Amino acid sequence: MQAITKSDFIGKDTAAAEKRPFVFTRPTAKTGLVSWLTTVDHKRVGLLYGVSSLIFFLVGGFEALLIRIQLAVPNNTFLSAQTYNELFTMHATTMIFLAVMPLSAAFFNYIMPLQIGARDVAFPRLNGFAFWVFLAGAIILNVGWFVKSGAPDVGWFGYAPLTSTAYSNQFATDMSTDLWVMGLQILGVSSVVGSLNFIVTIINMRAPGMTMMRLPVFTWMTLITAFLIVLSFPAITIALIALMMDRSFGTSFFEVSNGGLPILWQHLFWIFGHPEVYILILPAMGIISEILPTFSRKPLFGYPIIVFSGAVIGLLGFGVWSHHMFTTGMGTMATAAFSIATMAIAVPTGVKIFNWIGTLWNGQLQMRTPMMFALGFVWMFMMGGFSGIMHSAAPADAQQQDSYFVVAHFHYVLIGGSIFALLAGIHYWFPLIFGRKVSEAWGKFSFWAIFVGFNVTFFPMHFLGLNGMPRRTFTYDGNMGWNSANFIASVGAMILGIGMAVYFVVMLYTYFKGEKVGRDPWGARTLEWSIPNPPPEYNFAVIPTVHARDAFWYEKNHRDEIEREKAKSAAEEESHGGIHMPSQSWFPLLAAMALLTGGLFFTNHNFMGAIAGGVVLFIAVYLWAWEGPGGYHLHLDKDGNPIEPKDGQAHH
Amino acid sequence: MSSHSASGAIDHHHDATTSTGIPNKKLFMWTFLASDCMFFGALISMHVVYRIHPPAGSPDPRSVFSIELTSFSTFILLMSSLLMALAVNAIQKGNVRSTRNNLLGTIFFGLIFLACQVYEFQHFVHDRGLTLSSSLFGSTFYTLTGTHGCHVAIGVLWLILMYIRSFKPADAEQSSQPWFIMSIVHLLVFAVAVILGVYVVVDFAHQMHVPTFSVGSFLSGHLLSLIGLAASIGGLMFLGRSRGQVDFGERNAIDVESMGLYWHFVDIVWIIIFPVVYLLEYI
Amino acid sequence: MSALAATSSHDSHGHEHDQSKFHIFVQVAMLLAVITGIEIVAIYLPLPHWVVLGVLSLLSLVKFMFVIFIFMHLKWDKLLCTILFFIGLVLATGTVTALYFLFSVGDSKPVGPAYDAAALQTVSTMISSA
Amino acid sequence: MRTLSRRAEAFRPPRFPFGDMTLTLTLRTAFSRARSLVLVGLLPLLTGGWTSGPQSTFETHGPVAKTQLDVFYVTLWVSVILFVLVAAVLAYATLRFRVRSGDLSNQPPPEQSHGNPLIEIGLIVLSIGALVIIAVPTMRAIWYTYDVPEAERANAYEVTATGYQWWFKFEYPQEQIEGSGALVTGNELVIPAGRPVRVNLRTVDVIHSFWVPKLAGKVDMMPNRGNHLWLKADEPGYFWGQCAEFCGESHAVMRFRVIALSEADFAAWLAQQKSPARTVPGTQIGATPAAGTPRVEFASYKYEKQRPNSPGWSEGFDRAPFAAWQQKQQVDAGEKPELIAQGRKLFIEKKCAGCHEVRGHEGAGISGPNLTRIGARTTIAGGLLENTEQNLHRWLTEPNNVKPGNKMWFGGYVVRNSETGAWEEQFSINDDEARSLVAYLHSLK
Ligand code: HEA
Ligand code: HEA
Ligand code: HEC
Ligand code: CUA
Ligand SMILES: [Cu+2]
Repeated sequence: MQAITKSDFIGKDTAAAEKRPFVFTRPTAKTGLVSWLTTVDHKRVGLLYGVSSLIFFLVGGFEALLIRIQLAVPNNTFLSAQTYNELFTMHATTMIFLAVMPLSAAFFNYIMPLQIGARDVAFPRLNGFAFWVFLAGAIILNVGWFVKSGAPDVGWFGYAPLTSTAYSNQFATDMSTDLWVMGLQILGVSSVVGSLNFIVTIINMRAPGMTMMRLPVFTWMTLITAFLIVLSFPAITIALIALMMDRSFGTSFFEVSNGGLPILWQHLFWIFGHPEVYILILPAMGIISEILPTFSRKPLFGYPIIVFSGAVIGLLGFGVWSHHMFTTGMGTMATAAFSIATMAIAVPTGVKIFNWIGTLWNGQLQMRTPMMFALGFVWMFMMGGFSGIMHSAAPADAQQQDSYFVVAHFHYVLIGGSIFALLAGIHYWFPLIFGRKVSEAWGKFSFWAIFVGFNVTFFPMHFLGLNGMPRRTFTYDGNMGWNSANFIASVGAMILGIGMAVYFVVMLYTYFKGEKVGRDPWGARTLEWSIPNPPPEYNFAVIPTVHARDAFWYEKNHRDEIEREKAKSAAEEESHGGIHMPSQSWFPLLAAMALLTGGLFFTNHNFMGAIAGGVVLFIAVYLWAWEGPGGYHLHLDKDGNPIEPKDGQAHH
Repeated sequence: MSSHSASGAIDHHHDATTSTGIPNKKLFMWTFLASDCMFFGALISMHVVYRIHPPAGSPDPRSVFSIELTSFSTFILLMSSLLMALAVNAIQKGNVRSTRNNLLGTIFFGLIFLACQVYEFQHFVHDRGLTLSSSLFGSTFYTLTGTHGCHVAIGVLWLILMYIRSFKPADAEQSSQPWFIMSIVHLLVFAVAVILGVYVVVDFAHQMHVPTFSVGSFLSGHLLSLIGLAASIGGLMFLGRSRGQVDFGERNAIDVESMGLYWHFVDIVWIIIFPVVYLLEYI
Repeated sequence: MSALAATSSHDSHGHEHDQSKFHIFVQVAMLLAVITGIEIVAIYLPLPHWVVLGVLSLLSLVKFMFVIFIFMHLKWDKLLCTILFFIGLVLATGTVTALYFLFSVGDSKPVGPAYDAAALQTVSTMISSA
Repeated sequence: MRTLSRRAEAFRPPRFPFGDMTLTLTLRTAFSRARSLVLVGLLPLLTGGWTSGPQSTFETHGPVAKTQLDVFYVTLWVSVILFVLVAAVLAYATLRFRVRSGDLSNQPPPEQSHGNPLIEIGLIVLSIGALVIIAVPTMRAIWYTYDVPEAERANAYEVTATGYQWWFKFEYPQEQIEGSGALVTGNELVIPAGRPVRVNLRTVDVIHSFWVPKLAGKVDMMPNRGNHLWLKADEPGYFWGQCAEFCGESHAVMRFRVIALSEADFAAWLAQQKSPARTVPGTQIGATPAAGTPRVEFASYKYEKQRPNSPGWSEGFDRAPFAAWQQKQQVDAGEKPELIAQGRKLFIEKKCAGCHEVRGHEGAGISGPNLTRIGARTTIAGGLLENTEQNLHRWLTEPNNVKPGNKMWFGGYVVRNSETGAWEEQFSINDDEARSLVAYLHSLK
């Protein structure tokens, strides 16, 4: 009864297209540059996200290594103060907004639709748009390196009034902060648009039988993350708009001499900023919740509780933002309230840890590379979580805030947490995406190098912080008792860098030359493994019907029943006109490019140019709406290859 | 006119192609509106915070506002919401003509609201000396109400596009009419009409306070604009004349409905802004 | 899939209201206009501040609810839409309230050249406007 | 690891944070470094030496820092215990249920169990219990550290600290001076020991943060906000402080010191401070120095120009900073009145007086630190450099190379051309001028 096609257009099939105006002839290339520029395939968008975010990860890591070189010895003169400030600002901004978030988005795009048994996301063109806008924001953030004004240098949370025209960068034109504002603003557009798409997709595009409580945990975490994004980004958007108006139009939201209250910026930023850190960790937890069961050959322990605690973390995450502001003199009541609320988050997080251990218990643990990274995640994230709890005790935090203790805390949760999980995810899904498997020996080597390097780098930082070393300092004196810890941290960073380099080289090698593997190499449990690798454009030849939580595990154990069912669904689908596929489009790219140029003009205070960009944006969106979702139908032969229509024109 | 004659053929409360039965576009819009709540929440907070702590030299809002005008535009926005709801109601029954009329009404009221706001702003700037940078009150007030105004403007634009869309001929591809070009012309004429309309209305409101004001001299002063306005309205009617079957009907109800949700949301934001920003200053 | 199962009973329910919706909409709009009128009048009534404040909040809330449930169809739509929207609404309300309190406590009273003159300033405007 | 062994003499033996066990590092420097790299797993044990230093939060010297440290230990212990427990179970599960053979395809999978509500709830209750243990002392400490306790309020001393990019101004509202308002000093805050001190925190530009780790945790200096903190030094002493909120280019070197004096010393210091700037006998403005003064030889002048920020410390000073401070209060032997007179003249000619106040002398500016007693300070340039002749000389001749972006260079030595936007030199100080300025400034005790 539910074997209906999952197309998002209602009503008639589009008529033949010969007479359409030229601008609406839709690109049909399946290979080559145009196919990538106009793609609406969630898998290709996922790959685009993945590749660009990994490149940015290397850039951010490179910046980190420069930071560590500068700090290796006291009174170092490797970098100037100005460069150092640019580096840590861009390191953080790059890592958070251009590496971890888009890498998570890459998995959302690639894996999530496969996990729910969908052929695409709800709004394919919007999905492409989200990626191109992301790229536009990334470019704007980074052009500072190449122009006179320099890169942004106000720290990743850009506290007012340091960001005002009066105090930022006295040496050049003060454009760098404008770039930061505009870049984040545009990245926000990308994230919100992308997340709305994911929310609709998960709620509405599930295969028949895939109830909410049967969703794979990764998909659940995608959903919660997407909600966090759409609900937290507005706060920073408003803050950035206010800042932008201060800088460009003479308002005084944060202009101290006219009565502006810089603390308001902090509130607005952290109302976004704290949910943001859960935006960074929840996808990671989702990935871990996929990997542990697979390699333990057991279902996730306490699935409903894991899901529920994820939602609770998301919700509580909105009520703790001021724990970043314990030292701003909020007063006793506010401090106490936020302190308690912050501690409360340990409970749902702990529940997840306990359930992961429960998943291992009595299992058959296969120590494959993804599993190593996943176990590393649990250890390291736990350590980061505990230092988080130490921060949450406000009086103790008075000594820790803005010291290297914080730096240690958040690198434990961000690298030991997010990055470990994302690296695990790359290993885990690599065979699905490229049909090749990474060598275990090299994978494990890179794991150990990263694991050791990471701990050597960041464990000493706890001591540095408690020993009074403030963060964001381009230099320190030799008499403070910080020399050895800093030196060790720098050595660790080099080890970490080598580990990362090995990781990426191995991945590249595997992509070209790695061992080929068949379907389902890990003995996995979720639907994405039920299809051939690499997945065909249409994902599922037949939309699966889901009967149990670990849908693919169930399929593997009920083959006959599933075969019968699939045959029936296939016939039904064919009678509905075949597999519906969305058409490619130029307009997402065009709209994003308009945003890019308009944004660049704006940061240059060239408002005519900005308006022109806006007009082009409007035109692009208009034409986008005009050309309509389009779409075409595929018919498969029995090997699953599309049968080309005779005239070679499958498109409308 | 509708290509779908049978009303009720489509169930507007259930979309069989989605897991929940809620159309994707509707779900998208509601989620977006949830996000927009936070957006306006942050904006309103910003205004409220600086109202709790007005810096030295802040103007007394009461000496700036003219509550009559704002009450009037509040009322206008409410009525536009009504028409929007009726437009959705009509299209769900496949009644394209009624939909168009209601859309046009919504556009009309939306424009009056915008004109009022333009007038209000320039009145505040020129007569009350409140500018974006004259005080924090000015900064937060203009940013908050201006952002809301931008939402209204985007809504009006969307309504206009939808209005034009409702004339798309059923056989657009085959027909000799260059519908794509036509729609762009339609849009341009609309733009001229809107600009001229707002200009005339604002100037009228502005000059009313001048003692030497007389309707006759006003009309003669704006003769050119008025002729242009009349011409573009005529052009709109011409472009919008009935030309057989259109590709617009009950199927498009979801598009109109999502747009309606957006429009109503803009209205409820004003329902909050009006008391918080304006009325509270008077108690 | 509870959502799917719920559909058939929903159908007839939805259609019953279609006929009368026109009148509902018009009546609601009238009601909203009247409430707006009351709001405007309320601020001029010689009542204690908190009463007027309460009345204003209540009336705005009523208006708000009428628009989202009637004009925006939440009343007739799936519960999920209401839930989605209320997540955002409740969070936003909570955040605004929290900020309100955070900025109302004594520690948040601004101190500085732009504010220290504030007291004087308000007094003088009070005198000049009197 | 030269510093490690050197510091072992300079400070109390490093204390291991997890108990009373004292772990003095006696290993040879290089050896210890190599070991700590190899024995990664034992890092925590080797890190005993990392908890001690001038800004250590473990070596508290006042009740506020002590309270905060106590709370920290509570969180630390709870965390360590929980971590050990959970990690042990995790490690056990990992080792116990690991399969060594790679191929599992013909082995039956384990039981597909789905969870156990009883265990879950038990663990949740346990976590909440652990959090309560942390929360209770946290709450108490929040109220205690917020402001001077009621009982001690009458005894409290009040100062106002103001942050500038990138230095601190300290005002003593209780010490009014006839005709020139409250007593003002810069970069070195002198307080009475054994008395609670309430510090009002203000800023003139961006956000800074006032942090003296051994006395109290930080509180930010927020524009348009009336923040404050309180601290108390149990004993007289010399404490390091640092700005702890990123405030622009030279945030890293925005440092300061707090000197706590016994009640009597403090009173004497105050009396001394309130008097106008010291005038060395025989130094009237206009007196010219004897011709042919020999160039000052800087024995340890080891800075090259291209090094923007060179070491700002000397071992001798570190060994006994408090004694060094007391030493500084004394008039230098061998003052050269002519040089000093020349310096005083230059101080006006070179526009120094436009930014700096020397109370009783000519300076009246307020955009730079008050220099009335600069000669008696142990540090200059916002606590960055030890106040030696060499360092001061260098600071005056090339402030831009000492402290990037500082407002004495940008806006003083060089100013922005309003048309081209380029920085142009307004004045410069050559070595001879610097020598007389140094002499003059060091005479200001
Ligand atoms: C992935 C990102 C991530 C995550 C998941 C977290 C998780 C947490 N963080 Fe972290 N945090 C950051 C990223 C993150 N943080 C960043 C980037 C900053 C700095 C920003 C900046 O200033 O630049 C920061 C800063 C930061 C601060 C401000 C510090 C300061 O500037 O003074 C605080 C204060 O409370 C804090 C607390 C917490 C807490 C309580 C958690 C909790 O969620 C942790 C919960 C987990 C556990 C506790 C471990 C497992 C639990 C158990 C095994 C159960 C039993 C445990 C107990 C009962 C205690 N974090
Ligand atoms: C997800 C986020 C994330 C990640 C992954 C990292 C990764 C790393 N971070 Fe980052 N960091 C932050 C987020 C992150 N950081 C944030 C938010 C701040 C606060 C900033 C602020 O105060 O505003 C910060 C600040 C910060 C500081 C403090 C700066 C200061 O306060 O003065 C330091 C210092 O050591 C540091 C180090 C590192 C190191 C060594 C890594 C390593 O893990 C990096 C490892 C990766 C590599 C080494 C890449 C490998 C690359 C190569 C091998 C070659 C490169 C080649 C080419 C580019 C061609 N980080
Ligand atoms: C534009 C204003 C300006 C001028 C002119 C100026 N200074 Fe300064 N001076 C400052 C500022 C600002 C600082 C603090 C810099 C910092 O630490 O970041 C400072 C710091 C100092 C210090 C260190 C004070 C301390 O407590 O650390 C000394 C000494 C000093 N100046 C002497 C001089 C002399 C001598 C001259 C003249 C040759 C001079 N200044 C000219 C602004 C000025
Ligand atoms: Cu001042 Cu950092
Ligand atoms: Cu946080």
